Amino acid sequence: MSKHLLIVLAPLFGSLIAGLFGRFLGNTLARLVTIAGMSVSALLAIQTFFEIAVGNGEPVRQEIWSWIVSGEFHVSFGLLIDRLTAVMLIVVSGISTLIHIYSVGYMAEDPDQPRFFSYLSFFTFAMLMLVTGDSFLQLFFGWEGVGLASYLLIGFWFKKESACNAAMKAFLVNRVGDFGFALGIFAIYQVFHTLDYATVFRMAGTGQFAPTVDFLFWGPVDTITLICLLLFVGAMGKSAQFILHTWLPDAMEGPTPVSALIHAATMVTAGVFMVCRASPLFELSQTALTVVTLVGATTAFFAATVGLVQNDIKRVIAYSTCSQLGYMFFAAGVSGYAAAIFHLMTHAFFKALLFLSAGAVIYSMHHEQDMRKMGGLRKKIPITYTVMMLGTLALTGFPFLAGFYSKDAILEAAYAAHTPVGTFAWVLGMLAAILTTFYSFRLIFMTFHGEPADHHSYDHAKESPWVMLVPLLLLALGAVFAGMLGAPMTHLGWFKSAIFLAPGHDAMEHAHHVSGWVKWSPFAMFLIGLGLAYLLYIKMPGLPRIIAEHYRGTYRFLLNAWYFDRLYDRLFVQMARRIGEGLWHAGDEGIVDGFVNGVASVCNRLAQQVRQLQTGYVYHYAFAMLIGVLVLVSLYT
Amino acid sequence: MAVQLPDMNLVLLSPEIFIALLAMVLLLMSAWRGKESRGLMGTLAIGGLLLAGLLLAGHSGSAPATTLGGGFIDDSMARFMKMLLLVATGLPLLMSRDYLTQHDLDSGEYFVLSLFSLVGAMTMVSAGSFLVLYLGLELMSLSIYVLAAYQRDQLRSSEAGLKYFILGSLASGILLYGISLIYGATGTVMIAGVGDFLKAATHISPVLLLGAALVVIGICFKVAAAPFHMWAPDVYEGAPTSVTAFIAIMPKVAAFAAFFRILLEAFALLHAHWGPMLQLLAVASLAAGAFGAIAQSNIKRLLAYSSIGHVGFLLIGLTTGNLLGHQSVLIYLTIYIFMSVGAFCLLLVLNKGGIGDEIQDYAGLAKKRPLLAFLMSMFMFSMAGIPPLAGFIAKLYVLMAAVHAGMIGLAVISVLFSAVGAFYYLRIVKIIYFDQSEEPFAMEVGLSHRVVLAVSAFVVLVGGLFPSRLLAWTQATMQSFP
Amino acid sequence: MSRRKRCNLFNGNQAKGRNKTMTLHHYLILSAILFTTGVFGIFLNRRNVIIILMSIELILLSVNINFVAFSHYNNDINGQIFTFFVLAVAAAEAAIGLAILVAFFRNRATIDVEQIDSLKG
Amino acid sequence: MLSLVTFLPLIGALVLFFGVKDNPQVSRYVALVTTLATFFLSLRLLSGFDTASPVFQYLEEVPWLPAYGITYRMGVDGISLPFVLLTALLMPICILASWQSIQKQVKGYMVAFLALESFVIGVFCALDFILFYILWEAMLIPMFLLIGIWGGKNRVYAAFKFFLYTLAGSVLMLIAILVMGFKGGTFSIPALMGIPFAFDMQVWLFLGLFASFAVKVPMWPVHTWLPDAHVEAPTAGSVILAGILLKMGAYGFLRFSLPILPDASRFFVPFIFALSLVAIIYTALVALMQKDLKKLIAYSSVSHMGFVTIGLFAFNQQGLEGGILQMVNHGVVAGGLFLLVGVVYDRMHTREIARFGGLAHRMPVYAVIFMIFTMSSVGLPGTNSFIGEFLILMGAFLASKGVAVAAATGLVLGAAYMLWMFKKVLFGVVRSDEVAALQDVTLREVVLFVPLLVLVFWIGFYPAPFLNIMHASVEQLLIQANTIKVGTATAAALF
Repeated sequence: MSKHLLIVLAPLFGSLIAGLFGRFLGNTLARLVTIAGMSVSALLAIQTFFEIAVGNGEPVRQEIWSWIVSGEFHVSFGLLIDRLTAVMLIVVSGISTLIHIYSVGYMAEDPDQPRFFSYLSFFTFAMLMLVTGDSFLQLFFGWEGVGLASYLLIGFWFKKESACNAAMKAFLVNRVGDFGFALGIFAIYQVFHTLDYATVFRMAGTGQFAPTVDFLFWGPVDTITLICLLLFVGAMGKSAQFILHTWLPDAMEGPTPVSALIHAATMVTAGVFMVCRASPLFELSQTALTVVTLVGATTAFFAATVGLVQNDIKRVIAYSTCSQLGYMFFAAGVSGYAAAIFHLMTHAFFKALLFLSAGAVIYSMHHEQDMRKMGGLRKKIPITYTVMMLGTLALTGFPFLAGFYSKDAILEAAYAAHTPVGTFAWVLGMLAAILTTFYSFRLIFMTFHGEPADHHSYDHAKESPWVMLVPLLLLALGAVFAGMLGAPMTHLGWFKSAIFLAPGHDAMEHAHHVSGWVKWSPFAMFLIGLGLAYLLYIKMPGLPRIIAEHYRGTYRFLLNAWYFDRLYDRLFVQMARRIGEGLWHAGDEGIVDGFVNGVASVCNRLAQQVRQLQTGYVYHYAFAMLIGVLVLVSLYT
Repeated sequence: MAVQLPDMNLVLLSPEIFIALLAMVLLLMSAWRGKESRGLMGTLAIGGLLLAGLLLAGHSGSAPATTLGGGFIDDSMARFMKMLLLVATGLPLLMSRDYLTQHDLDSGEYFVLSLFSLVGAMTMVSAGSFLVLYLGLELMSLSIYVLAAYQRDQLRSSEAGLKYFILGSLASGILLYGISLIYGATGTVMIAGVGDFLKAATHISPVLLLGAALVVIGICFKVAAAPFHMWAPDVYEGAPTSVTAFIAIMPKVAAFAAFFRILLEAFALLHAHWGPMLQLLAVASLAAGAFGAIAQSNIKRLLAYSSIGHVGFLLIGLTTGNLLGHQSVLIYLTIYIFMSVGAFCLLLVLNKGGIGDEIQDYAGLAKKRPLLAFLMSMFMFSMAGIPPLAGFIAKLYVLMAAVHAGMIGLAVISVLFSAVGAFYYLRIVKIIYFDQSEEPFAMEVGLSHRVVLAVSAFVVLVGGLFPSRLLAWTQATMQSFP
Repeated sequence: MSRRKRCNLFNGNQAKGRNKTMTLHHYLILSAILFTTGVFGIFLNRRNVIIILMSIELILLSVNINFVAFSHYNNDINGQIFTFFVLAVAAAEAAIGLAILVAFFRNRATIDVEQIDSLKG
Repeated sequence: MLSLVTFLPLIGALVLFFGVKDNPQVSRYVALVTTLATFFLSLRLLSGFDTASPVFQYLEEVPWLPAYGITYRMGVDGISLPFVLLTALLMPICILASWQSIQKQVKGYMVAFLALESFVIGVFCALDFILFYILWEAMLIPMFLLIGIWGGKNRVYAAFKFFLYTLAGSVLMLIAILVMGFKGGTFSIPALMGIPFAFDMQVWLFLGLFASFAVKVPMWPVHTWLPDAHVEAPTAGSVILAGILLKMGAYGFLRFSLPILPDASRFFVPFIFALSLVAIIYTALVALMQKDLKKLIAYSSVSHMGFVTIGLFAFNQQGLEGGILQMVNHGVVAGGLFLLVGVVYDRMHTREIARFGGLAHRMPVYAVIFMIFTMSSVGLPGTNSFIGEFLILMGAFLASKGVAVAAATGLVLGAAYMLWMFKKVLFGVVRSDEVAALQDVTLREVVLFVPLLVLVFWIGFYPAPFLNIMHASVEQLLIQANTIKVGTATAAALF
């Protein structure tokens, strides 16, 4: 088994051992096995990263075995590790390993630990499959695999009704996305007769495809646009973009390490990864890129506004994730794939850090998540406070921390795109940056500053064990230095063949040469946001309530996340149930069975009539005979 | 004017003569020896039937021959039908002995009447002239009327006999009127003569058509084709069960033989007229059989309607006008005999255990007597035409013939009715298998019943799986007819 | 010879000069009337089974008239032979009918047609 | 060889019926040994099967009925072999599943099951149309008894509905078969494939066959017998119904409609697509609202079979192979799900979803197995159903994008009702004492699931062995199905 294959499979082995034999192994062994698997994977991933990304190694291509063969349709399981994958590998394996370790502490009291670690390792396996795949179908395989893991982990505490519902919602909303993704795959096959990345991209690059295809009632549409948009629907689902975002905040029902790993650092970024991976296609369709930009920018802004008013500590971070994913998408949309991946990486570190810190807060508050019941915690849990502050600063773009580099790169790229949508994205991105800083510091202030709201839990709050703090510190290192170290990524051509740029799509190149005010304006936004947050939550803590009451409508609109959940509930859930009920009772039982049973009852009625005709009187019988004679004679003689 | 004696080849007549003599001997025995020879008479009757079968088999394979001036025909069809008739008389007699003893009916006249009706039926089968046909028919019918009313102390039995008699006489009258018109139109009472007349005729008079229609109707009454079926449920229900078994099968064989004689020998050229007429009757019978049976709670009535439905299929086979169709009639009749005999035999077996004719009384049979339940459901599934039982082969051949003749619409109608009909057969199976009851079903199955059940079950099973012998035999029979 | 006659017969164009004598038509019509009467007797009569038996006899007799008439006009003896057989059968039929009726009467103590209704449905 | 596989169970049934006193334990073992022997024999069938050849193999011909060349003609190709194997595999599982849940009239039950197995295998092997019909119908009898005797509360209604529904469909097929036989001059299925029927004749014949196959599949709107039959049948009966009997309808399309009546089949593609789409979406919505566990799975079967029919009528290799594979998959998965329902039904004697909840606490192993089958049912990659559904949708997409789009919504809806059910049954807190008293699956029960689970993942990750069996035959079928036997110019005139 090759080293590269082991990166992917080591977590799977860990998962299987912990999952199948967890009951015999016990908690400790199960933890050890999975962490060992993860460590192997992470170490190998780092080595691979150095080979391919730092060194100048050739991309690894390896076919493992033929998966589906039917006619001329042929798909294999394979490995493709180029620089894009290498970055993802290190993010996925690295963060996952840290989170495994963190979970040892966080989940220490849970009775079902083997299951938890098994799921977590399984997730990592699926995510690695996703990023190492060499065909769209393997991407889909990993895509659905992480979806399953996400479902299982959100619903890990399956006693909680809300957790189960959230898990279901996550799965279903993702299914909607996958619906598009699957159609995209079919379209790719129809156009290119293969799902292999290399072949598809080569053919796309050389124009070996029909320029238009007929699709439903739209008639002929541009082939590549169609494919890209369908794929993007999948990305929207997985990455919780506007319209398909509703599952992500609910997904916070899962244990916090899950939120950190899946719903912040890795899985939700799969959509971004996919768009970047498919850049040779996306680059060919201006329409698709425009859509990506618009959706990304909208999400960045929308999620940030909702994040302003949330009170659940994890929800705030969840909306923040959603918003940051929006950034990544519009970066990709303006052809700033490198910036998107860069931000993906830095975001993975600081967002995982934020979640895990939040987890530490929750842990210290005995599973209390409502920020209104916190306050003043900085004295009780200083280490957590410190790392969380670092994470927040990284997120909000404090100079020279991770987010500063990556977010700036994105905003600069959007500005430098010099297209209407680019500018639109830039404006929204700027606004979202203010909001980001505001809600991030709101979180910090409400949690760690001010007066304790609940003295009982405050008194019992205590710092987390070292097994949790060490991963936090390591991630904090990442949050601080990932930006500086990763900055070269944004240079043109760093990704080599992994990312394709169409001629003229040179936003990234221009981004390095934008004027100074553009470079520093994000920092200005940071200051505005910080100032506002300080004003509202430190200086005048009563003001937010007054504002909320004054603008009750707006407040509720934001608090309910623009009423998307309610709308979907009405529009889809209730509707489907009502239609289902109607079809069942009216359709199946009423019409179809009504017909069937109706035939039966008609037969019965006829039978009764035949019975009544049989009166028992001879003269009636004779009369019937006579009628018969007359009819037959008159008809046939 | 020299008196010319008609030719008389008594060899051809030997089975009929033998049975007639046997019947008379038995009549004398019952008159003189009375009660002490009851068991002997039954044995004699059945043994005689076996002997008659041997006599019949003795000249099987010979070329068709006529005697009595063409009034009596011995051909392959006649021999086949007579075989069936012997079976259709012998098996009911065999299985009814216990029943007769139990109900104190086993006076010798029972056997005498059975044998006389058999002679009548055999005469009908071989009839070369309308006169012989009529005489055979009356001999058969009159004996059966009496048999139906044989349980003299039972109102139902005598009512059944009376109804059967009245309606049967009406039917005979219609038949006879038809014969007289045919005679008037053609100037002959010979069946072959009518055929010759038609071959030569340039113009077909309405009187002849009317006569033909009336004759067909008269025979339709005997097979209980709707709308001339109304007597059947009442008579089946009222007559003693052993007689019902007999009525259900024997006259049908004879009547279909008569159909063959009349329709294929005399009126072959009028197929365009009687074909549609019989098709209409077939559909009516299928409908009456299917719908009539659904609401029944008495198994004998139900079987009556079921037989009406079977007649519908038989009529379809008859109307196809091709060899396959005629062959299918023979196949159907053969299989029908064994299915019916099997079912009625089970009725008799259960009757011995005090189980009445109400279907609901059979509830829980499967638990107590699984083999009996299995046989009953086998016969029911076979009647419903579910493969791999013989009933399916019977229907299959009729349908094949219908399709072959291009009567696809009729075929579709018939299978739909058979699907409706499947419902009531299933209901019996349901009661036997699904319903619960405390009934002990503690009766013993006598040897004769075992034999009859074994034979009919064998035919129903083997006839469904390996029917080739039967098919070949019927094909050979109909190939040389007419 | 007989063939010509038959043709005339059913074409209904008997010589016009002989319409005072009895023709085949008269016999046939008589027979038809008797037959119809018999048939109607069976199901219009709601009282007495004996009347039904008589109706049946009427039907058979009407047939006999037919046979004899045809026999004469066809110049063929078979019809008359047939008649004798029908007569014999009619006698047997009447005997059996009456016997069954007696058995029924013993059980039901009536021969009212409307009372023969224990079997139905 | 083929006859041995086919009739070995029947021989077992006869031995059991006549040779064994009414001893439950002996009956069980006789049945188990017979079905296992059949299974191993069928594996020998597989080992000797030449996957490269599209022709029928293991041919057996014995003259049977003299007229019209009706022959006892048996043979398998790459299309029928998977079903023979599936049947042979599911049967011992069913016998084991009934080991304890059937306590009354055990002997009769086993006899019915063995007879059923013979008839079903026979249906898949028959190469004579009349023989096919006989076995097709014969199968109704044991199934009727299985539902009616060993079924639930409303078993009589369900048994009658099942029987009469199916019978009404199949008698029309009989007429079509006869017409086909006479027009074609033979009842031999391979020979009929070469006979060009006139177009309007093809249309009528297609409709005749359709009446029977559609009921069996079941396609909307003639599917309503299925929920009733499933709900009332004993566990093993449901497994056989879902796992095998439903496949017979789709197999009929494959074996007869497509190759013998290609022009009519192509003509009816939009019609079939429409019905299938309605089935997928309609029944998925109905399944969402079900309160009875078995009913839900029954409706899901209808929905899944909608995919299969779409695949079959996509007229390309992906669709066809996906359809065939999906039939096998559905047999495995629906069979597994019904067995799972049976496990809790044996313990709680209820199938009402609302009475469960929190089973995962009490039965963790059960929960894992349940989850695997649920995930396979929703078509998660890595499980068998994914391969089938993916190929089907791929085929559908190549044939008609609109159909693929509409059918793909079924994936979303399918996930919705399956997950909803999964959540209601396994998740949540333990609310009742009944659930609290539950024991996890026993070793015998685990043994039932192991072969199915192996198949789920085997096909999911490495479907090549399964697809290889069918490649050659499907290619041949495609050639036949795409042959234009007669012009379709008369189509307009017909309607």
